[in-house]
Amino acid sequence: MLLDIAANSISSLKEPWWKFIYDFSVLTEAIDKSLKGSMSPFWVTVTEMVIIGIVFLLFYAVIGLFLVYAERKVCAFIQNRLGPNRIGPYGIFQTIADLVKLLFKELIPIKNADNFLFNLAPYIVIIVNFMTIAAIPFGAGMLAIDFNIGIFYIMAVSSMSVVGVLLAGWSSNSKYSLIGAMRSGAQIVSYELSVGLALVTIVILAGSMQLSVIVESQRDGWFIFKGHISAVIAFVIYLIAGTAETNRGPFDLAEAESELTAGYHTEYSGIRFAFFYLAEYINMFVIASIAATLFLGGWMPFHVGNWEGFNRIMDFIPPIVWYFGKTFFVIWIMMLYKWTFPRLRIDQLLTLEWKYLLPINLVNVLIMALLVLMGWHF
Amino acid sequence: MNKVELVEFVKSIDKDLEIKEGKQYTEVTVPSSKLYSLAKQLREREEGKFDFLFCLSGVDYGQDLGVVYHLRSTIYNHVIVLKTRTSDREHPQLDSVADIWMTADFHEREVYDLLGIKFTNHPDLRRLFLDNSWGFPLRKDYVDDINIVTK
Amino acid sequence: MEEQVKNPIVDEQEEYFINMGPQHPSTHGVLRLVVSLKGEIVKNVEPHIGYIHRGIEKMCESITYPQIIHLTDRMDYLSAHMNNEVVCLAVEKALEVEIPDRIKVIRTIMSELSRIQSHQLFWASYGMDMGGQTCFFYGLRDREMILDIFEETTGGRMIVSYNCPGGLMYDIHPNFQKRVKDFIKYFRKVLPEYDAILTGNVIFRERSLGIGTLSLEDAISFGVTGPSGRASGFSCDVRKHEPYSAYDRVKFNEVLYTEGDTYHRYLARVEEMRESMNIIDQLIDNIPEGPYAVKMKPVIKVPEGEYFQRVETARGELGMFLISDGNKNPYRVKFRSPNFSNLGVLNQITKDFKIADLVAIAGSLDFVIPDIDR
Amino acid sequence: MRSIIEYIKEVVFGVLSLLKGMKVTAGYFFSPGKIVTQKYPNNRKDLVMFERFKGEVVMPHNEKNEHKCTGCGICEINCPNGTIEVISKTIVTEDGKKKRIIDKHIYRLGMCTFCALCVKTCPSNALAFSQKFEHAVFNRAQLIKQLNKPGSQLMKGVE
Repeated sequence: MLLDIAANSISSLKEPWWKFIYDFSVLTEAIDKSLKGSMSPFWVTVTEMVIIGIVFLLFYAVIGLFLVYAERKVCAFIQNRLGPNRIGPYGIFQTIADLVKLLFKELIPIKNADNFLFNLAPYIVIIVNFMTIAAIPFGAGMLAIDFNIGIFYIMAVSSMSVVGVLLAGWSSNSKYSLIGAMRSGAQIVSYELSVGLALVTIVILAGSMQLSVIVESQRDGWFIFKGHISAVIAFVIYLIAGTAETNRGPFDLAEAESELTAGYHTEYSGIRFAFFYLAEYINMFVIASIAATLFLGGWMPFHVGNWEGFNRIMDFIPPIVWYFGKTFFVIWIMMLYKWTFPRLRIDQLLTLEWKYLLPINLVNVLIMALLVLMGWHF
Repeated sequence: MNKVELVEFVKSIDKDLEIKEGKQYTEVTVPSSKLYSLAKQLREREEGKFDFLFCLSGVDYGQDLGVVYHLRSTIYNHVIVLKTRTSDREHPQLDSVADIWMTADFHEREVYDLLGIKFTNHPDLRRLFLDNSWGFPLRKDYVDDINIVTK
Repeated sequence: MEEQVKNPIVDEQEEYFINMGPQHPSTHGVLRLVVSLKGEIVKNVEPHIGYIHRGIEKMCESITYPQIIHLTDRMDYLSAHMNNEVVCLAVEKALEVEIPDRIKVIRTIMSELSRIQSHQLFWASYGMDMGGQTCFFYGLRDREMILDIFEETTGGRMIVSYNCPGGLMYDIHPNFQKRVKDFIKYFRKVLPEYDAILTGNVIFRERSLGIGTLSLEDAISFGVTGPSGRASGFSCDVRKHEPYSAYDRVKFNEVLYTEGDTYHRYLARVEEMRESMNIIDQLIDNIPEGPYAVKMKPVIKVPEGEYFQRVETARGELGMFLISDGNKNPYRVKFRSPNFSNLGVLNQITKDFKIADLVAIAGSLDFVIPDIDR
Repeated sequence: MRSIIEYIKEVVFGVLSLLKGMKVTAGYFFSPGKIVTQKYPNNRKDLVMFERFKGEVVMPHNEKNEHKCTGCGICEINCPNGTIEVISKTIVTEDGKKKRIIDKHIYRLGMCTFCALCVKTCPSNALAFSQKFEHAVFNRAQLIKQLNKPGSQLMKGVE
């Protein structure tokens, strides 16, 4: 039956099959149509959800493993090292080997731990992660749900991962974990503001909260260029606050391995630890891809005014390549400063947010509003 | 202060003390009862100002147990060595100088740990390196058949 | 160990204890700090040491003087050469042996090289304590060059065992001068990068300025020597006050600050690397000719008496108190190790700072645990 | 007003100091220069240790299976850890004299601290350091080595 559906969908493609590289909706619509031909609407929805779920699950694992590998390589190059180089050519299978190792590791039960919450915490972190990915537009027509409040949804969902972290720290019955979790709580709650305001700056410029609309309105120029000063400041603030929200260095106080050994996941072992570890990287990916979508034009190619030829060549590069290129560029920046800077202290972290980022951000929102009102943006 | 003046200075504090010119430094042998007051004088008298206790070593002299204090003044750069002994090997007791020089806190704990000399008035006299079940290894009569192998 | 803690999590004063160490990433070895905390504020730090107490002082009583060398190597393994030097100088002083200039100059160069490599490792690990992992690799990368120089000349990388009473074990390797000059040239170029990554970094400055301030009086009273003491203004450089080996013929500055906080303890070490390079510069081109060791008797017997010898290691003043009864074994050896005295001050200067500062302060005192435990 | 200028200055200088650090790391990212990682087991063939490297104590034998050790036991006396044990035996030479020669030169690698006192004090230069550094074995007994090869003899001319 699956083969039937596949054959149907290929035959019902309106345009040549390779066009889906440029507009993914060609493929999705074809699949949708062929499914509708053979099932009731309810089952169509169910099937589509299952397909999307499986695709995202695979994507999640692949991107997580890749990012772990990428981080290890990037930091190795920064540090005059080679990085992983034993398993596979250039060590590309290293993370898979690590994953296999973690899968086989013993899950150490903790005495006096709140077992239910202890087991639940990594799944909360993972599920929250998973939910954020759903709203991200990867390419033209390539997104799971196109909310009209997409940014709002992402902000709401991504801040929920702190629940998982807090639960992990609390239920471990370890003082290191508890300190780490409490730090993480304070951190995420305060940095959520900066993330929100930085996004609001762009929402003012775009006039919409729908991610597909935001991307579409960057066709003639990315927002970081359109909104110039204000957008650049918002971009920097978003990167800082976003990094803080993912608990990555230099804001990795919740883990702070030189102080708290491993912070909130000190007591975790085996695959549960891997979940936290993976979640950190996916979080980074989500933050980077939102930064790419909102500031760098998402999957939109780089267009310059009315240089027709140039724009044609840029259009020739598929949107998905643009999207991943931008995202990985942002990720690279995040990695670069993670591996350069020392860690902040908890009070300095909060000082940075409440005394520096927040006031600058508020002023920035005003400036952006002024820019939009006066039409001083491009 | 040169060495002659140093001797004069120590004599001015207590004239019964036995003062000897060692190979490097002036050495003063103090009876354990006078140790604390002499140390305090050396630390506080304006001519002395021995403010830096740079070494505190416990020594087992065979019959006696003793402690050697190396003092230096960071202002005048003169050095003096205080030596004190106690002949009681069972319950050796000396006065603590931990309130005069803070560094003596740890050094006295070390001496207590390795030689078993108890320092009275020490703020926190516990063993430092070893477990309570150990003897006092730096004493010459310490035997440990398992860990010390002699050819 | 036998202390009874009423409630492991919270006692009446709402203080709780955490054990940092013996296995903890920031204690640089097997140091155990029992930290009593109120929230994140450190109220009391109690060091528990002795996890690698090897009884070096006791062992010294049963071995001969040349054999002591291989034990002192293992005390402060980062300034192994200076540790050996203190034994050699003490024995030579006791025997009144005249040491040729060549030996003195080579010893000085080696001491300064080990000082640089020790401070490089400090820089590396301090960066890591602060959370900047890349520092660690840059520091170790550059340190590798000095270790190679050591290995070529002495055959050991950290445990050099290069000194012996009366001189050196072997002559310097023919490549020694060239390699040292290459290193100095390279390191002069790299040191500004160290400053760019850590010294000037605003996060680093915020984290270390004004943290763990140690006053001059306390520094003297606690006997905090070395760069840690000099950051508080305690002029305690043995190289200046009581020059040994070839330090009387070189010009260098004693790095002194008055602030005494974590940042200046760090800065003192970075500046000392520059001073050490200056010292090496002055000596490396004119190593005098001559024998590399004085002929000593096969069995060295130190005349009866008490001797005290001090040297400046990378961490402070190392003293060797030697009581000899005229035998081939010393009667009593006491090593006044710098780290042991420096550790005593930890509780004093970490009070009322945060737990992250505790890591920074303990890192800035630059402990080497085998030197504390001996 | 002044405080606002101070504030802005603070932010700008802070950001600049951060960028300075990032410049260094990014510089190394794009041109790492010398890579310090050694692919250790793979580069075994061309891994050259320094000639003075203290690997383990060996007793060099020439092609006629002769060594220089006279069995005087100075290395044993000088060793601080009791690593070396010289077991000698007395034989009668061809011209009827009694002579003490080495039977076994036992070297316990597990106890050795590589202080080089044995190598340095040996009057006949019979001992040397090898370049071998891979000492790990599965059984502790394998660390006890006999340095003189079986059937070896004292080199002619060495007393």
